[in-house]
Amino acid sequence: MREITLSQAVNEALAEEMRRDPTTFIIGEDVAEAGTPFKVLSGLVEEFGTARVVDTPIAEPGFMGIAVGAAMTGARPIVDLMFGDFIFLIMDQLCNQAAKTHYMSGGRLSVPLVLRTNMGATRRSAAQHSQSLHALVAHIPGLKVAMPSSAYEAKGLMKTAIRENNPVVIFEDKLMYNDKAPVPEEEYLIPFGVANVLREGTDITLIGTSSMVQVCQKAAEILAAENISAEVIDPRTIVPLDEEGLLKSARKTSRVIVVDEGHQSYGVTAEIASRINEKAFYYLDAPVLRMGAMDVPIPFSPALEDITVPTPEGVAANARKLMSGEMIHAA
Amino acid sequence: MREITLSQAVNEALAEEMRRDPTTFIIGEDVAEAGTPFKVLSGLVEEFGTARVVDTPIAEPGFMGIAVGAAMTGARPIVDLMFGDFIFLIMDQLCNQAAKTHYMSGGRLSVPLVLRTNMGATRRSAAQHSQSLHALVAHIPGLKVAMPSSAYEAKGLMKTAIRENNPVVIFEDKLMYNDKAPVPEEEYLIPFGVANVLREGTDITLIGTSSMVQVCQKAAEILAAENISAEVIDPRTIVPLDEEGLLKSARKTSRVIVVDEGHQSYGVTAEIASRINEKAFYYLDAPVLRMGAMDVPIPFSPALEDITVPTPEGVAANARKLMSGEMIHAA
Amino acid sequence: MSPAKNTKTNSEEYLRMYTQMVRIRTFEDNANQLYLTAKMPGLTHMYSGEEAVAVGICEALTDDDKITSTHRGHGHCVAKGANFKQMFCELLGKEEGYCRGKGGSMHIADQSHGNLGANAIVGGSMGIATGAAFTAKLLGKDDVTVCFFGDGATAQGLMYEVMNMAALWNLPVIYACENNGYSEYTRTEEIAAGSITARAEAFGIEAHQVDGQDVLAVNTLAQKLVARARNGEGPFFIELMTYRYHGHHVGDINREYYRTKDEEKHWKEERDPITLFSAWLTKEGIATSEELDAISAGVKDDAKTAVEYALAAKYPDISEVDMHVYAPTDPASLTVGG
Amino acid sequence: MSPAKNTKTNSEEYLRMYTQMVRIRTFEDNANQLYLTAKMPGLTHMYSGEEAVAVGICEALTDDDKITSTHRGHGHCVAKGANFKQMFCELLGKEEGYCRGKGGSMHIADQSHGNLGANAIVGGSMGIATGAAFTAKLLGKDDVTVCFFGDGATAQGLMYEVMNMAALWNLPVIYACENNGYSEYTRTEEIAAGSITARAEAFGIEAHQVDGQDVLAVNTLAQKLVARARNGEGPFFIELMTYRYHGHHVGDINREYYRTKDEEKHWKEERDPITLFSAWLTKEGIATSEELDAISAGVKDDAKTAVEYALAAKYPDISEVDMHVYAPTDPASLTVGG
Ligand SMILES: Cc1ncc(C[n+]2csc(CCOP(=O)(O)OP(=O)(O)O)c2C)c(N)n1
Ligand SMILES: Cc1ncc(C[n+]2csc(CCOP(=O)(O)OP(=O)(O)O)c2C)c(N)n1
Ligand SMILES: [Mg+2]
Ligand SMILES: [Mg+2]
Repeated sequence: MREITLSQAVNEALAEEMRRDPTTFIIGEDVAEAGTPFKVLSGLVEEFGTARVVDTPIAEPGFMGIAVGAAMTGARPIVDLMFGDFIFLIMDQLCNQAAKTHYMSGGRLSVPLVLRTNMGATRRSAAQHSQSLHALVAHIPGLKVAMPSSAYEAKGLMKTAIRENNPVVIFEDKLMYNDKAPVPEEEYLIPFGVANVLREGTDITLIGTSSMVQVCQKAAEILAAENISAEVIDPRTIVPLDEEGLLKSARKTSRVIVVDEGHQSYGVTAEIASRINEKAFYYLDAPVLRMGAMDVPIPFSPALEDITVPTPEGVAANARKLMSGEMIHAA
Repeated sequence: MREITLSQAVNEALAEEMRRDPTTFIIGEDVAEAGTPFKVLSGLVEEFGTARVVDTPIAEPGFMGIAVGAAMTGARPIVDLMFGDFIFLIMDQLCNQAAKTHYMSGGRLSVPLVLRTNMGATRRSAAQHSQSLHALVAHIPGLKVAMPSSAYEAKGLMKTAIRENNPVVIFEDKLMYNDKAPVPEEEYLIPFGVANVLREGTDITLIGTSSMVQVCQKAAEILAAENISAEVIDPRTIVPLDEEGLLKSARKTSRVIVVDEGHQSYGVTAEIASRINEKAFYYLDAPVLRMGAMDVPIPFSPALEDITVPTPEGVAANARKLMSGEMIHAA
Repeated sequence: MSPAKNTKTNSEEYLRMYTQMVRIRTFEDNANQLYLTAKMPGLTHMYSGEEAVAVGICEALTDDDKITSTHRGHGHCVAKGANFKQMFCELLGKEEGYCRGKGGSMHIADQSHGNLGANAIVGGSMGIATGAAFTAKLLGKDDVTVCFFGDGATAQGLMYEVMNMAALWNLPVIYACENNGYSEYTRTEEIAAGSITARAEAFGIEAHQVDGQDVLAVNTLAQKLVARARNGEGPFFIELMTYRYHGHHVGDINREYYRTKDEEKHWKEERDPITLFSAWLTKEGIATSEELDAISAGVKDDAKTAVEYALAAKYPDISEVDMHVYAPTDPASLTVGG
Repeated sequence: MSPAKNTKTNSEEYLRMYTQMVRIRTFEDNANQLYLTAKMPGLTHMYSGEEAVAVGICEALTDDDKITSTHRGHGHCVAKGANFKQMFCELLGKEEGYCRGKGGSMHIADQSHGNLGANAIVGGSMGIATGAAFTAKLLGKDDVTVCFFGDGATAQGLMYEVMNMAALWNLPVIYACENNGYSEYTRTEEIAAGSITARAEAFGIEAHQVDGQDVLAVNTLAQKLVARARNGEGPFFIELMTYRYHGHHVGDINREYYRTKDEEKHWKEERDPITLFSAWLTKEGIATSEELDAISAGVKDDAKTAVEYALAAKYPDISEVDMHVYAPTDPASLTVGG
């Protein structure tokens, strides 16, 4: 199968869906001629014109609000938020307006909208351009949240997101834009709420989101060399969350590590870990371990930044601890 | 001891600290003559004048930003955010600026600032005036988060918050403003990060935040009548979290329910539950149960709103389940 | 008052405007009564005194045209064509309400008439209104959107962000600032520096100030600007000078600390939009005062019936609590080639 | 160019301005070189071409006066008095940097000279600057704050929110809009409707437009406005017309799709602030071109030494990673009577 980058995969998904549905449009900063600083959108304005690939002033709350209104009145906006860190600027429009409109109107209005943004540290971009803020939006009922872990996932999830009748937030890992993966030429969509088992295993389950899926995969390889059989699962969407899929694996292996690049405290790992603890408690041989980013603003200095996020070695080390029963003494 | 309302307790804390420190000031909408819609600040402008009790236009991001700048340059702002739901409007100033400034400047700048706001449903205020959004700020390193559960707590925590050299967010439950509690005339402060055991027990631990502490207390009474001995704990601050205090109780009772009024998914109960699961796993006889608000926007209709939040009866029912071993079959 | 059109041929329109204003006032009187008798859950914000604004503007709109409304939204809702029954049901949290009781006063919406909803975030609907106008332009439809908001909302930065884009893209949106002199308990002078209309003009947006108590003046201006916006000449900005008779919300009773009884009296007695318009209607011979009284009486009856209906109507079933969190998506559309 | 003061008695000031402009240009050339040779982590935004703005304004300020800066912040930092060593250390993420390597180019701050920091959120420091001015008023200090931001940042609603409050409360803040014709890859005309200065004026704020390549014009205006702001006559707004020579950031090399080489050439050759000023200095007899060359050479040496120092300096110890998340609070102050 051909291999394309995550960036190309997103671009293809957008182009296909924009061809399919003339009510879709892209809105954001430097999305047209510049194709965004990450060049993900290159070529789209040439095909769809500036009426549907709309450059905005630097006014995130404003264009997010415009997208909400457009979605309520028959259009399908795809909002491009240049950095995930800017989500703080649009929280009101996203969480007080978009997320609640369908419910508050008793089902009479809806907001079919995609917010494309990114996440991920270790790019030396410092504290305001490196955050992974998906836990915040996952906490707000009315929003769906997708976290593609490869080019293949990015394309399939994006296409589903655009066809969804609800506000969907997609977090792309900005360090993965140039990562290639096999992506079929034929159309495909990836349904929301169905976890993907990337690697089967029997001793321990590694649940990873976004780029942490690769981290888990690498950890599984390290562990395999030590005769520890790790199962690797990608929830794909954290809202809806495929609870059953995760529980099934947890019940099978009886040991679980959850890895995510958001800050650990009050983050995504807590939700997944506590659901597993709650619903697979009597199957577990050890507590579910969580590995998120450190609870510190992301530092600029390379010497510091690299140690703030989970690594394959770190995951493997924790897996060994769980296998050896070391946690018993710790707990 | 005299009894005063939570509202009076906050008012006293502010007055005492504003007398103590001339660099403190209050800023927000209708805080001066009107004393806020909840009348919590009545009388302060008369004592401290409009230079220190500052009415603003309806511009939450703006006055939050001004507070950050004031805090960085030698003042101690106390920001009044009329409804906790508006926190979505100020997330950038709070989370990208206030929370990170000390770290980003390598410790050279600091932001001693208090953000007073509220939370709590069942006031028939509908989806945009009823949210309990403390989980969001708890996820952001650099912020401290206090959740007073009574007039006594509100006064003591507020005084500590104002003296803290960091941005602190205090969530008052707007339904508790008129609730009275014994509050000493003498000065006192409540340290951050020290949980409060309100009731000792041996069978089960009920951890509650804010008004959920009363819910847990009532549940404990119901359970006591059934010879179930419940311990009730209030973490007081969720950042910093008194992990040791909570673990101690969990290890003693071996059964835990965590109750919080934020949405359950990706909320505060997940963090507390998973820390206990992780660190007291081998002491637990049953999975830690979580009870948050339902994962729905808060509905206006009284018929619906009341069932969205945890109740004493609901907590007691879950406690019975945990005691009877019913969870074993569920899990 | 100066009429927009020939008084004779337009008497039907004038009487409709009159009726709509009376309907708003009557709706509010009943809502206030429901609050005072503790029959209504929560709080609500009364529109009484500002009727000429909503009616003057909405009478210039078609059902395809959109509006966005505010926390003080009953007036806009009535003016845009909503019926009393569904409105009172909504205010009381009943299943037959416009939002099945889930929204209440602060979120009442009426999609069938293009009312995209009240909003409990001051300024929160400015993006939505601008976005509705964006849709019209994108899809080549000719509807116009009016964004209602208060003087207080002009302090929200969102307004300047969306005005900038509306101006750059010539969107068919009209920003209608209801300047009632107060935001909550604060006078407008204390919270608005400079000039409100100049702020719009600085973005290249044509701005007008109009007497918001004169329904004909409002309607005449609105007719013109709506036609021009439909024609691609938008956006526009209107500042409508008006007054709210009640407190900020129904519970704001003792308000002398922020405004005098004399001031309130002056507006009610000298500047009431309904009294002014009824005087004009009788003077111009469009209706007799008996005819106008009959209109009022009919509206009162309507309201009474609707209130009784709503009080007796049922609450949504508790199973509705987690319905409508997410809109359904047709599964077929989520498949290849779908 | 027209001087602010008598040329003879002020020659020291002029030469200081000249030196500061050269320091900025030299700093940027070195930073760019570090990037191109892959010695600098991350990205950075060059200030070259805009030197007269930062220097003209900061030379009108004292060390007690505050500034807030932007993502394009090296110029402001140098102009406000920072030294090369700590700056380069910061850009390279070293412990001796102004922020111990934790902030980097986009967060560089220098509290000792009143630089409250660069900001990676466009418009993000507008509240901070206004708040610094608020502190001055609250505590009765007479310092003035200058808020630097780009033309692109004028699209952020926050600006209008804080300008409104600054105007209502007469705060000693000066909003300095560096209009370099572009925000990222987009021309200002495409993202700014109407007039930028009129937007400030609509809030009752006195606004000026000035040639940002003429350091004397900038400085003369800044001197006047700073004095008046100190005197309680603020706030003020200045739009400074300028140009950035490099791409949006150091990696933005192929930029002909959004601006022509001719345009860049025109600004560099005809409108360079350093060239213009050096011509004036020699014409007025304040310095010979040899003297100016000597200044440049000295600055270059400084920069070279600083770069070498920074390259050799050590990174923060990894134990620093969770230091400075929270500022310490003296435990004594958290006790009764404390
Ligand atoms: C973002 C936000 N801030 C504050 C409030 C509280 N609040 C509700 S109405 C109001 C005053 C609004 O004034 P104005 O816009 O003039 O409308 P009016 O009430 O006069 O019609 C305020 C401050 C709110 N609902 N939303
Ligand atoms: C809130 C926010 N939106 C977008 C960006 C990405 N961004 C960085 S600089 C920039 C352009 C800023 O333009 P301008 O304010 O004119 O400053 P200049 O770069 O021209 O100095 C943009 C869009 C950002 N950093 N912050
Ligand atoms: Mg008003
Ligand atoms: Mg610019």
